[in-house]
Amino acid sequence: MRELTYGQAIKEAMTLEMRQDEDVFLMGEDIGVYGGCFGVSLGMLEEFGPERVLETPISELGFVGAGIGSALLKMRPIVEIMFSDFSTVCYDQIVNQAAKIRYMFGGKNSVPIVIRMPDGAGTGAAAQHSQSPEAWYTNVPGLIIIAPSTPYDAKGLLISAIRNDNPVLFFEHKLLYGMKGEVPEEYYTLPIGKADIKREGSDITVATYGRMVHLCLSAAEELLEEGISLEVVDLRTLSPLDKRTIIESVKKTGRLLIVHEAHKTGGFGGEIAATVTESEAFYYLDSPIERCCSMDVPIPCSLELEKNVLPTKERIIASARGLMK
Amino acid sequence: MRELTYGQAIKEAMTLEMRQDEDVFLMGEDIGVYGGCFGVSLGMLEEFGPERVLETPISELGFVGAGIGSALLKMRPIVEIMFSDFSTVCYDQIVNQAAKIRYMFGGKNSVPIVIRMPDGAGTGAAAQHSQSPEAWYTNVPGLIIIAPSTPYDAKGLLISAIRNDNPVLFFEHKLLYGMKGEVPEEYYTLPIGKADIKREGSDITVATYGRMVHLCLSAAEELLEEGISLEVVDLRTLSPLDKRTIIESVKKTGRLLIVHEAHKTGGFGGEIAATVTESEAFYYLDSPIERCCSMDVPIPCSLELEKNVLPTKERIIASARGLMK
Amino acid sequence: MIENELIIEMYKRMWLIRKFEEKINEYFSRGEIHGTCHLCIGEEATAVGSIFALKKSDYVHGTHRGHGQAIAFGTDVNSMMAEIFGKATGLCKGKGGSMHIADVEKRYLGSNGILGASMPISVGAALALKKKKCEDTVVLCLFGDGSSNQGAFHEAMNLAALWKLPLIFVCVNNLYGMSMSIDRSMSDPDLTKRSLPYGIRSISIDGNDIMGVYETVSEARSYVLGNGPMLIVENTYRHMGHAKMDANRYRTKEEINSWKQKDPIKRAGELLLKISAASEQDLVQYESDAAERIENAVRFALESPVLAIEKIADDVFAGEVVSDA
Amino acid sequence: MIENELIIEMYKRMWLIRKFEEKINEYFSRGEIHGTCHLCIGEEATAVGSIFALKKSDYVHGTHRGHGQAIAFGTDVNSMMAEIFGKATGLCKGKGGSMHIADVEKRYLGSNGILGASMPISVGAALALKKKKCEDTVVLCLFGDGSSNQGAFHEAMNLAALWKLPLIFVCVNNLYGMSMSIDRSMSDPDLTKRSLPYGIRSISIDGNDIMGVYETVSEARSYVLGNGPMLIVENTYRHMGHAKMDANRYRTKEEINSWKQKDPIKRAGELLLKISAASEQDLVQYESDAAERIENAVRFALESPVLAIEKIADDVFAGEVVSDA
Ligand SMILES: Cc1ncc(C[n+]2csc(CCOP(=O)(O)OP(=O)(O)O)c2C)c(N)n1
Ligand SMILES: Cc1ncc(C[n+]2csc(CCOP(=O)(O)OP(=O)(O)O)c2C)c(N)n1
Ligand SMILES: [Mg+2]
Ligand SMILES: [Mg+2]
Repeated sequence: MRELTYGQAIKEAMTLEMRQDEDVFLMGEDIGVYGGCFGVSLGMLEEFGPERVLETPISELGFVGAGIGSALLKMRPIVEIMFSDFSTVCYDQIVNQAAKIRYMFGGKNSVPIVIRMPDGAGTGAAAQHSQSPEAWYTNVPGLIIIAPSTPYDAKGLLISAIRNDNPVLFFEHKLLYGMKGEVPEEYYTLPIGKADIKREGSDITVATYGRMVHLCLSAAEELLEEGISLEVVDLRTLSPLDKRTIIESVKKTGRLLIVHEAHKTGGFGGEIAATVTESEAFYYLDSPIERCCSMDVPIPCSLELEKNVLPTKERIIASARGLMK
Repeated sequence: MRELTYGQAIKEAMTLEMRQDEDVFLMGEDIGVYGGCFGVSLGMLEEFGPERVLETPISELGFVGAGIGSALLKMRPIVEIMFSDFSTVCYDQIVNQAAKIRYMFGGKNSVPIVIRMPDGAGTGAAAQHSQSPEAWYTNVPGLIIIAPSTPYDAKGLLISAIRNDNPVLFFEHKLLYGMKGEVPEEYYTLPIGKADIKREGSDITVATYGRMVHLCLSAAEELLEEGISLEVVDLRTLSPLDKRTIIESVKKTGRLLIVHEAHKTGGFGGEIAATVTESEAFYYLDSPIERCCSMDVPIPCSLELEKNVLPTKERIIASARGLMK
Repeated sequence: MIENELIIEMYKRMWLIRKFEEKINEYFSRGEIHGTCHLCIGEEATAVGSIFALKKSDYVHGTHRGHGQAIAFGTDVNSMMAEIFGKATGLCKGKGGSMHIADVEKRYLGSNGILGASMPISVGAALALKKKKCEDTVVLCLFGDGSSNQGAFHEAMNLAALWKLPLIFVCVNNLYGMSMSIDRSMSDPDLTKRSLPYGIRSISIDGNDIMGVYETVSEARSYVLGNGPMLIVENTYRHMGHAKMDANRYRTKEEINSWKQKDPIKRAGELLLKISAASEQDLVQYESDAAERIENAVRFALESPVLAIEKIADDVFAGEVVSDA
Repeated sequence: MIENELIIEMYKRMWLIRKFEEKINEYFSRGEIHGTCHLCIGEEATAVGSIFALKKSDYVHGTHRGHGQAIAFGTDVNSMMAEIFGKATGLCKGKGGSMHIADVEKRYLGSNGILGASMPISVGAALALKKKKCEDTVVLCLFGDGSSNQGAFHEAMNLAALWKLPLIFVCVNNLYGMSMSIDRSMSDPDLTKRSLPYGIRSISIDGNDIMGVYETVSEARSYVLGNGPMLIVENTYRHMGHAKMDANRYRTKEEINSWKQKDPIKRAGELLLKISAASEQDLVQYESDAAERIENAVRFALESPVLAIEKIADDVFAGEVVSDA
């Protein structure tokens, strides 16, 4: 099958949607001739023109709010926030407006907005440009939160996100943009709220998402040589969480390793652990639940320091080995 | 001993600090003649004058940022955000500035700011004025997070917070302001990062904080009649978390019930569960870990609906009973 | 003649608002309504004059002090009253309450509990109108003097002007944001200046003169359709406290009384008499009709049931979120 | 005479910046520096002219494009270079990198990666000066044209004016925010208008005229001490792309070249010759001295060690957080 990068897959999803639905439009900073900070939308201005590839001033609060307002009038905006770290300046619009408008107003309307946000570290961009901020949002009812790990998933999930009538936060890991994978040419959707077992295994369930999926998969490959078999569950959607798949996997393996790039304390890993320990899977656990995450420090700039703050394949392997002791 | 309300205890802490240290000042909306939305600072303008009880326009981003800037120059601002829900509009200043400035700049400075925020539901103020937003912050390294449950704790912890050289988020539950308790007249501090066992017990560890402490205590009282003994651990500080106290308690009781008013999914309860299941206490657990929290819906306005969304003594009792089965 | 009828209609509507607010105040004062509320008594002409000048196809985004705006828009007072009483028959099923009256489907975009947040959302609504080529439709966004100090104001003004949107910004200047008078919250209290950097025309008018308001907004409506946004400052006063529990310590009795002399309803009544559009008796009749209408609304609200508890969790999301695409 | 020496000093400093930036660019282009960086080549006169006009006791808050500002301030180029190379000898121990050069203790409040965030922080710094009665001290806050579209601008302007703070706002207008030209990002590109609503004086000047900048800021310094804030718009141009990976698709070669003709260093050199303050030979010497200084800085950086990994977690908090009060 044809291969696309993760970035191209995202562009294709947006393009297909914008071709078939006049109400879909893209909004954000430098998404036009510049093609977006990571080049994802390069060429879209030429195809769709400046009204549908709507460039904004540096006003995240303003344009995310504008996206929400347009969604209330049944447009389907895709809003790009250049770095997920900047969602702090429009946090109110996401948390108190987009997430709550439907419920608060009695369910008579909806806010079909997709907010795309590059996240993650590894580029040496330091503390304010390297975060994995999903846990800022997972305690907010009303938001759908997606973090795809492959080009295939990115395209299918983004189309589903655009079709969905609810606000969706769509986290794209910067280091994945250049990653290649098979992507069908046609229009397809993937289910929201369904995890995907990226690799089956019998000894340890690894619950993970985003870029970490790939580190876990290579750790799994390596560990197999030592006779340790990982089952890699790619959550794909964090909210709503596919509890069933995690629980069933843990019932099978008896061990749980949680891997995410966000800082450990207060990260989404806690939710995954709690999901398992409040379910019947609790009784199947053979060992403590382990979390392999970023250290609890702002992401440092220097290559060496940054590398040591983030989860690595080696740390994942060590965690898995620890669980088997 | 003399009794004060929780609100008076907070005022006393601020007053004592402002009397002894010229660098401490209070800033926020309507904190002057109005006395603050919940009347906490009533009378302070008269004692300290408008420069030290500095009223601000409706500009949370502006004045929280101003607090941070003044802290960089070694002032010790106490900033009141009228409702913790509004911290969304200045989220960047808290998360990307206050929390990170020290680390990012190599440790050469500090940001001694205290941000006081009334939180919680129960007043019928609906989705945008009733939240318990601590989990928006617990994944952010660099912040100290405190949520006192009694007048005594509030005074001692607030003084410690003001004395501390780091940014502190200080969550005050609105429904506690009127609650009375013994408070010594003198200046005293309480340790940050130390949980307090508000009631000893042998069957179930209840990890909780803020207003929920009181619900748990009365649940404990009632459950004792059925022969169920709860150990109520008041975390007091969420970041840094006093893991040791929780772990030791669970090792003793073998059961863990987590109670918080924030929504269940993505709430801080996950972190508590994970803390236990990755520690040696895991081996002592006799039953699944239970969470009793608010439902995953924006807080509704109507009395009946609101009541049913929040954790209640009855629900806590039911959860505890469930754990003993 | 047509104008006479218009004034009569507006006069009636103002009474409907006044009676609504007085009734609400009664119940609130007795503690019989759960929640908080912001009354607009004294400001009725800003709501009615502004909104009557719109066409049926136009959209309105109201403020936290929004009962009058919703009633001016034509929102059913029964459902509003039921909403404030927290009933299932309320506009938002009791989930929103006083601060979240909305009827998005009918183009009333709602009140907002977060000051400033409505402005970017209104920009988005107006953007959608432009995108959907609704050529004779505008958005009217109301906000208070205090709220104009939020950063959202600046971003929304710039975007609206840049995109030349059909958007009327109405600043309801009642001289105070809670206890903060406008000359203490703004470095220059001339609100009309605030739109000048964006090339947005502005005008300041007597907000208690119903016909003046009506005419200004009518003209503004035509203006913004061709020329992009405009700002209207409507100067008025709130007779009551900011919300429940307001000792009015920040204003003098004299000031309040002097503004009561300028009561917009009284003025409109005098106008009707002067132009012989109504007799003294008519006026009395209009008032008592309104009172009766409100009595009915209260009856309706009191007799209505609370939402069935099993429906609490409805309305968080639209449609099925966990899709099996 | 004194003026001649001043110009010579400023000329030398501009070369130091230029050489610094060129060297950084070299290493970045070869991928030998981890991270991103924003070069200020072409804008040196804004940094040097503005900051030379300050007194040693003054504070500066720089922009994300801040190397030149830091060097103008007198920050040691060795430690800056080491910081950008991610070394332990860097100003921030390699934790901050290019975007977070700061030396708060020495009154350089740092660069900020979040656009707009520096403005409220600067307000706070100026507020602290006022509180501490530092009567001959000001804060200079720099920001870009694009960043002036953030809500923080509005809030900071209002607060600064309201509190009459000794604060100079300097807008470095290089006509673009990334790929967005100022006439596309602002409804009215006249930046001086933006301060008028707050009663803040503003002036627009040639930012490539070093003496003009110096004099304007000198005057502004006296002005703000007595009168509260002022806004200076310094018009200039960046010769290089926005950051690494910028194809400059949004500007023409002609435009870039025409601005290269107005190079501020060349202009200052011509001025020195004209007033006979330096000979051609002197100028060559100054340039090569700067180049040598930077070579040394690179050597220092390259030879410096990376921070010991066990120190990664230092500097998150000041002092002992878990207190045993
Ligand atoms: C972001 C935010 N900050 C503060 C508040 C609390 N608050 C509610 S109404 C109000 C005063 C608003 O003043 P103004 O905009 O003039 O409207 P008015 O109440 O006078 O109608 C305040 C401070 C809020 N709801 N949201
Ligand atoms: C809140 C926020 N939004 C977006 C960005 C990404 N960004 C970094 S620099 C830049 C352009 C800034 O333009 P301007 O303020 O004019 O400064 P210049 O780069 O021209 O010096 C952008 C969009 C950011 N760092 N922070
Ligand atoms: Mg007002
Ligand atoms: Mg610029």
